[in-house]
Amino acid sequence: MSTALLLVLLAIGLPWLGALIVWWTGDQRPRLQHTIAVAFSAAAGVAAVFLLTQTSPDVVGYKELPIWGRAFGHITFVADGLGVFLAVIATVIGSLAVIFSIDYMKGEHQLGRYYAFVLFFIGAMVGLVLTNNILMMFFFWEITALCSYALISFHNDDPKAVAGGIKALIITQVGGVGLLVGALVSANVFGTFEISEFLANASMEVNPVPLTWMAFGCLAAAAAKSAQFPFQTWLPDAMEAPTPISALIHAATMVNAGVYLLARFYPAFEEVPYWTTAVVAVGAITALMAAVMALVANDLKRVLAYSTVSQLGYMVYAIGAGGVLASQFHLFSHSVFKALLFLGAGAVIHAAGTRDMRQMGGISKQMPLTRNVFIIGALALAGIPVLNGFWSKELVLETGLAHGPIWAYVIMLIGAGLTALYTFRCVTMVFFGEAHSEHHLHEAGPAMKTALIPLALGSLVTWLAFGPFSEMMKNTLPFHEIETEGTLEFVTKIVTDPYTMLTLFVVTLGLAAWCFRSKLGGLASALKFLGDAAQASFGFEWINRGIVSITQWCGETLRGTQTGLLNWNTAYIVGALVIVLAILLMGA
Amino acid sequence: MQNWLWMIGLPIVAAPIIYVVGRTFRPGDGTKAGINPAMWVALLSLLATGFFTYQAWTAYIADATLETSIGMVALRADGISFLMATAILVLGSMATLYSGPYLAADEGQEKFYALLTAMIGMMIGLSCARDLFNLWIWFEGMAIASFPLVAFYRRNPAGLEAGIKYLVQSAAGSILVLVAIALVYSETGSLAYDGIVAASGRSLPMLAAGALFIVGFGVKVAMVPLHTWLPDAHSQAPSPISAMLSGVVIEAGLIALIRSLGVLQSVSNNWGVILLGFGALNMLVGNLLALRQTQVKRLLAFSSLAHIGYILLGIGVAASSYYFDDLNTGFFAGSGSFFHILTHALMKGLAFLAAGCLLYSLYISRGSHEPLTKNDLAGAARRYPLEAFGLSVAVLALGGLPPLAGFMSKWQIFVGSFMSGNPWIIGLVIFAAFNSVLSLGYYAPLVNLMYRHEPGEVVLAGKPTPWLMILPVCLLALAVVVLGFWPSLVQPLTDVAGFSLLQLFGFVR
Amino acid sequence: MLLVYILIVAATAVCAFQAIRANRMLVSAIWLAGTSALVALMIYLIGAPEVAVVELSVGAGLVTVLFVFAINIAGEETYTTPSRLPRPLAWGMVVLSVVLLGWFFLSRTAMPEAIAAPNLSLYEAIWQQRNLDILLQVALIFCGVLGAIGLLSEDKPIEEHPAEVKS
Amino acid sequence: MTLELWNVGLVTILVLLGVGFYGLLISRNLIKMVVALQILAKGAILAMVLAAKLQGWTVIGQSMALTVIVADTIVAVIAMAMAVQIRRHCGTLDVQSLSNLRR
Repeated sequence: MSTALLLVLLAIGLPWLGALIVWWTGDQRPRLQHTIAVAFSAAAGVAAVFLLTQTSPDVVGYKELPIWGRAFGHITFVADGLGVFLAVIATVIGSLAVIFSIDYMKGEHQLGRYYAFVLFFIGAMVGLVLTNNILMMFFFWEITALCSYALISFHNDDPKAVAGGIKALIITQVGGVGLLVGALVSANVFGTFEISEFLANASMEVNPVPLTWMAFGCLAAAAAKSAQFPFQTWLPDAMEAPTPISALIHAATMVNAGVYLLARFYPAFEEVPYWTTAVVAVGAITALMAAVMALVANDLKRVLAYSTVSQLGYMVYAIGAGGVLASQFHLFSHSVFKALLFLGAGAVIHAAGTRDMRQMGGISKQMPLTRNVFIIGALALAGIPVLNGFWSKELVLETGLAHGPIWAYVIMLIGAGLTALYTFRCVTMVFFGEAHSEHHLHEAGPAMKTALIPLALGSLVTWLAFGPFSEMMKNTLPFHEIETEGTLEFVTKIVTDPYTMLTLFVVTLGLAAWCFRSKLGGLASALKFLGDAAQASFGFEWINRGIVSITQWCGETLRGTQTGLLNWNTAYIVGALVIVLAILLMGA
Repeated sequence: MQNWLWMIGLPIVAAPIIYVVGRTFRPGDGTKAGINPAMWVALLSLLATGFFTYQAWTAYIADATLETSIGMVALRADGISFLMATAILVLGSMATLYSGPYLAADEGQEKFYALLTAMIGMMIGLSCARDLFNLWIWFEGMAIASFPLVAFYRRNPAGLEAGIKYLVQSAAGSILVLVAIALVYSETGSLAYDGIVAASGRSLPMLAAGALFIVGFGVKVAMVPLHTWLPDAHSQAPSPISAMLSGVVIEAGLIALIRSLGVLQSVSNNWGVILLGFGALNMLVGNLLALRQTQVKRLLAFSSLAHIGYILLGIGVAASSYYFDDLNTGFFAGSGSFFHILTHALMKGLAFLAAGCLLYSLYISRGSHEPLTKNDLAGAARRYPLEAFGLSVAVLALGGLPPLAGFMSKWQIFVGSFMSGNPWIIGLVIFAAFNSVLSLGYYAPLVNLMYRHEPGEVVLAGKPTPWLMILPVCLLALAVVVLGFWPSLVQPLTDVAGFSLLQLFGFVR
Repeated sequence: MLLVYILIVAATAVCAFQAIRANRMLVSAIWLAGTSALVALMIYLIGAPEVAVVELSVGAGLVTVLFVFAINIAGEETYTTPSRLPRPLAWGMVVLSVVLLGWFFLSRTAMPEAIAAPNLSLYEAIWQQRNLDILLQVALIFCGVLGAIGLLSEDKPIEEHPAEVKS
Repeated sequence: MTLELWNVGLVTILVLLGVGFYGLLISRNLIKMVVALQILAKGAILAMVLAAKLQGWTVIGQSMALTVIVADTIVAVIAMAMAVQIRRHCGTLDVQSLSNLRR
C-alpha cells in the first residue's frame, strides 16, 4: 500500500470509525463523546495535511478487490491537488467546527447522533473529493446529502428543522439524478467508472449527445448541491441546523461539492456547446440574486446563508469562464472566512439567544473577541484588500473579464458592491448601534475561541499560499490547463491591474451606500419592489411549495382510487384485462 | 426421489409434522401463552432445507443439470430457482424466528407455522416448475396457504376484511391463469415449457393467453391497477407474514409470470414492453399513494408497489432483448432485477419486522390490534433504539441511499437498462431515479419522527420488545448494510439468475 | 344436435345468471348447483365422463352442501340498494372483456389437427403421468383444512349480531 | 366431435366467465361473491376439458380438470370459513360495509 493510499484511507476512515465509536459510546458520557469527536476529526485533519505532501496525478486503490463486481467499477482514489486541497478544507475546518461544538452543544440531548453524523459527513466529503470512481463519487455525494439532512433536522421536535432537512435532502437528490445520469453515461458510453480515464477519453467528436447529457446532468447536480439557481432555496432553510453544522455545510463540506464537481469535469465538458455559457449564467444569476436577498434579510444566519450562495455563484462563474484555479482559490478563501463568520455568528447567537439582527445591536463591548474576528471575516467577505477574500475575488473577476462574457462581468461587479453593502449592514446591525436587549451577554467559551482564532488568522494570511497552491494544482491535474504563478507575481499582477481599482471602487461605493443610506432614501424606495421580491425569494419558494402541493394533491387524489370496495377492486382486474387485450390486439 | 428435490419437498413434508408437534406439545393450557415448540421445528426444517438447497447449488455450479421428471411433469432448478430459494429461505427463517414471541399470546400457532412452512415449500416449488399446469398448482398452493395467514387474527374485523379481499382477487386472477393455460394447451398440445416453445407460433389465442397470464398473475404481483388487495393484506397480516408477502410472495408471483411469458416467447416480441409499461405505472402510483399514508405498515405496503416497478423495469428490459444489439443489456438488467428481488426481500422484510417490533411493543403486547400510525413512532428511538435503527436503515435503503443494499441493486438495473441506448428506456431510467427521490418524501419523515427527542405517549406506554424479535431485525439490518458494501457477495446467484432469464426467453441456449 | 347444444348453453347462461341475480342466498346456491350440473353435462358430451361425474358430485353436491352450511351459520342478508359500482359500467366492462376474449378465442375457424397422442387410460394419466399434481393436491387439501379450522375454531360463544338489513 | 361442439364449448366458457365476473362486480353479499368465483371456476374446468379434447388427449385434460375442481373447492371452503367469521365479527356480509380499509 502506498503512503498516499494509506493517508487517503485514514482521512476517510478515521472520521467514520470515530462516528461508530461516538455512537456506541452512548449519550450518558457526553464528555467522552466530545473528546472522541475532536480526536478523530483532528486525526483526519492531520492525515489530510500529510496528504498534501503526497499529491500526484496517479490513481491509487484496489483494482483487484472483488467485492464490488462488474456494475460498480473499482475502489480507486486519486490524491491530486484539487482533491487533497478540498480534503484538507473539509477535515481542518470540519475539526474546528467540531471543537466549536464542545461549547455550543453543551447539554444537548443525543450528542452521539450529532457527532456521529458530523464525523460521517466529514469522512464522506473527503471520500467525495478523493475518489476516482464516478459511482463512488455518487455514493459519497448521497452520503453527504443524507448527513446534511440528518444534521439540519437534528432538532427533530422542531417542525421547521424537519422541513428544512427534508427539503435539503429532496432538492439535492433531485439534482443528484443528474450525477446519476453522468455516472450511467460514463459507465455505459465511455465504458469506465474511472474519472481519470473518462477525462482522457471524453471527446465531443465521438459521443456528442451522451457527453452533452452528462455535462448538463452534472451541472444540475452541482447547482443543487451548491445551492445555485434554480435550486438555491434549500440552503437558507438549512439554517435551522445547529450553527456549527451551518459552518460545516457552508464552509467545509456540502456546498463545496458542487463546485468541485464542475471543476473536476471541466476539461471534458468545456467543449460541450453552451455548457460554459450556462455555467456562467447560473453563477452570475445566483451571485446577484443571493446578494440582493442577503441585503433584505434580517436573520443573521440567513444573511450569511445568502452570502454563501452568492459567493458560490462567484466560484461557479469562475469555472464557467475557464478559471478552475481561480474558483478553487476563492473556495479556499471563502471556506476560511465563512467558517469564521458562521462560528462567530454562532457565538453571538449562543449568547444573545436570538438570530434576529434587529434584536441584537450594541453588543460589541460585551464580546470584544467575537466582534474582532467577525469583523475580520466580514471584511474578507466584502473583498477589502489584504484579506484573503480580496485576492481571490480579484482573481475570479480578472479571469471572468479575460475569458467570460462581459455582461456576466458587469453582474459580478455589481454583486461585489452589493456584497460590501450587506456585509457592512450586517456588522453594524449586530455589533454596533443601540443595544436592544437588556440581558448580559457573555463572551464565547474557550473551545469556541480555540476554533475562532485560527480561522481569523487564516483569513489574514491564506492568500500568501497562492504560489504553492497553483504549483500543486498544475503539477497534479494532467487534464486541466492551469497556469502557475508565484505569490509575488500574483500579488503584483493583481495590484497593478487597473480593473482591481474598478472593483475596489465598486466596493467602496457599496460601503458608501451603507454610510449614506439615510440620504439614499429615494433610491431605496424606488427599489422597494426589488426588496419585496427578494424577501419573497424571487418566487422560488412559491414554485417549490407549488411543486410540493401538486405532488401531495396527486397523492391524495390517487388515494381515492383505493376505494376499499371489493366490487371496484375486481372491476380493476376486468378493466386491466380489457386494456391489455386491446393493446395486444392493436399490436398484432 | 432425487436428492435435490428435498429443497422443495422438505418444507411441504415438514408442514404436517410441525402441526402435529405443535398440537401435541402446546405450552400452557392449550390456548395461550408461550412460544409453541412448533416454531423450533419449523425453523429446523427451514435450516435443513437451506442445507439441501446449498448442496443442490454446489451441484448446479459444478454443471449438473438438476432436472427430475415425475411422470410427464418435470421439475428443474435453474438460476432463478436458486435465487428465489435463497430469498425465501433467508426471509422465511427470519420470519419464523420472529413469529415465536410475536404470536406467543395467540392461539393456533401450530397452524401458523405449518402453513408458513408449507407456503415456503410451495414457493420454492413454484420457482422450479417446468410445466405450466404444475406451475399453477404451486401458485395456487402458495395462495391457499397464505389466505389463512393473512387473516390469522381471526377476531379482528380488519384482518378478516383484508383476508377476504385478498382471497377473492387472487382467486379471480388464478381463474384467468387457468383459462390461459387451457388456451396454450389447446394451441400447442403441450404443458411442458420446452414442448410449448417448440410448438407455439404467432396466433391470436396465444396472444390472449399472454394477456390472461399478465392479468392473472399480475394480481399476485400487484401490478397497478391490480394491486388493490395488497395494501390491505400487507397491513393487516401479522408482521412476519407482511414481511413474507411483501418480500417474497409477490416476487414469486412475478417469477410465475415471467416463466409463463417466457413460454410464449415466440408469440410476441412485446411482452417486455408491456412489463415496462406496468413498471412505470407501479413506480409512480406506488410512490404517490404512499406519500400521504399515515399508517406505517400501509405505507410500506405501497412502497412495495414502487419496488415491483423497479424490478419490472429490469425484467422488462431483459425480456425486450430482441430490440438490442447485444445480450449484455438484458443480462445486466435482468440480473439487476434479481438482485433487487433479493435486496428487496431483505429490506422490506427488515422494514416490516422492525415496524412489527414497534407494533408489538406499543399495541399487540397490550392486547390491541390498532394500526401503527406514523405519529406513534414519535421519539421511538429513545426507548427502542435497535428497532428504530433497523427501521431507519430499511427505509433509507428502500429509498435508494447508497451505500445501502437498495441502491446497489437499483443501480444495477439502471446500468443494464441504460446500456440499451433506447431513448424510451433511458427516459424510464431517469423517471425511476426521480421516483426514488419522490419516495424519500415519505421515508425521510419516518426517520425524523423516530429520532425526536420527546417520546409520544404511545411510546412511553409501550412494553419492551423480546430479544428473539430484535435478533432477526439486527441480522437483516446487518445484511442490508453488508450487501451495500459488498454487492458481489451474491453476484454468483444473480448472475445465474440473469442468465436463466435470458434462457427462459430463448435468447441464449 | 346443434340445437341441443345451444339449449344447454342457454340453460347454463340462465342458471349462472340466476345464481348471481337471486336475492336469497339459498336460491342462489341452488341455481349454482344447476349450473354445475349443466356444465357436467357439457363435459360429458365433450367426452370426459369421469370429470363430469366428479363435477356433478363435488360441484353440484358437495359445494352446495357447503353453501347451505355457510348460509345457515351466517344467515341470509338481503340488500335493498345495488352495489356502488354503476350497473352500466359493470355491464360494459364485462361485455367488452368477453367480446375481446371471444375475438381472440374464435379467431381460429377450424379445429386443429389432433396430434397423435399416446393411448393412455385416465388411471395412468392421473397416477403415472401427472402424479405430482395429485401429491400437491394432498398438500393443498392439508393447507385448506388447516386454514378452515384455524379460521373457524372459536373457544368462546358466537357473538350475537342481529341480522340487520343493510341499505 | 364436430366443429359445432367446439364452438359451443367456447361460447359456454365465455358466458360463464362473463357471468362470473359480472357477479364479482355487482354482488354485495360475500357468499354471492363465492358463488361468482365458483361460476368462474366452472368456466376454467370446462376450458381445461375442451382444450384437451381439441388436442385429442382427453385424459390429461381430465386430470387437470379434477385438480382444478379440488383446488377451487378448497378456495371456496376457505372463503366460506372467512365469510362466516366475518359475519361473526363484523356483523355483516355486505361488501360495502367491509370497506374500512381504504385510501
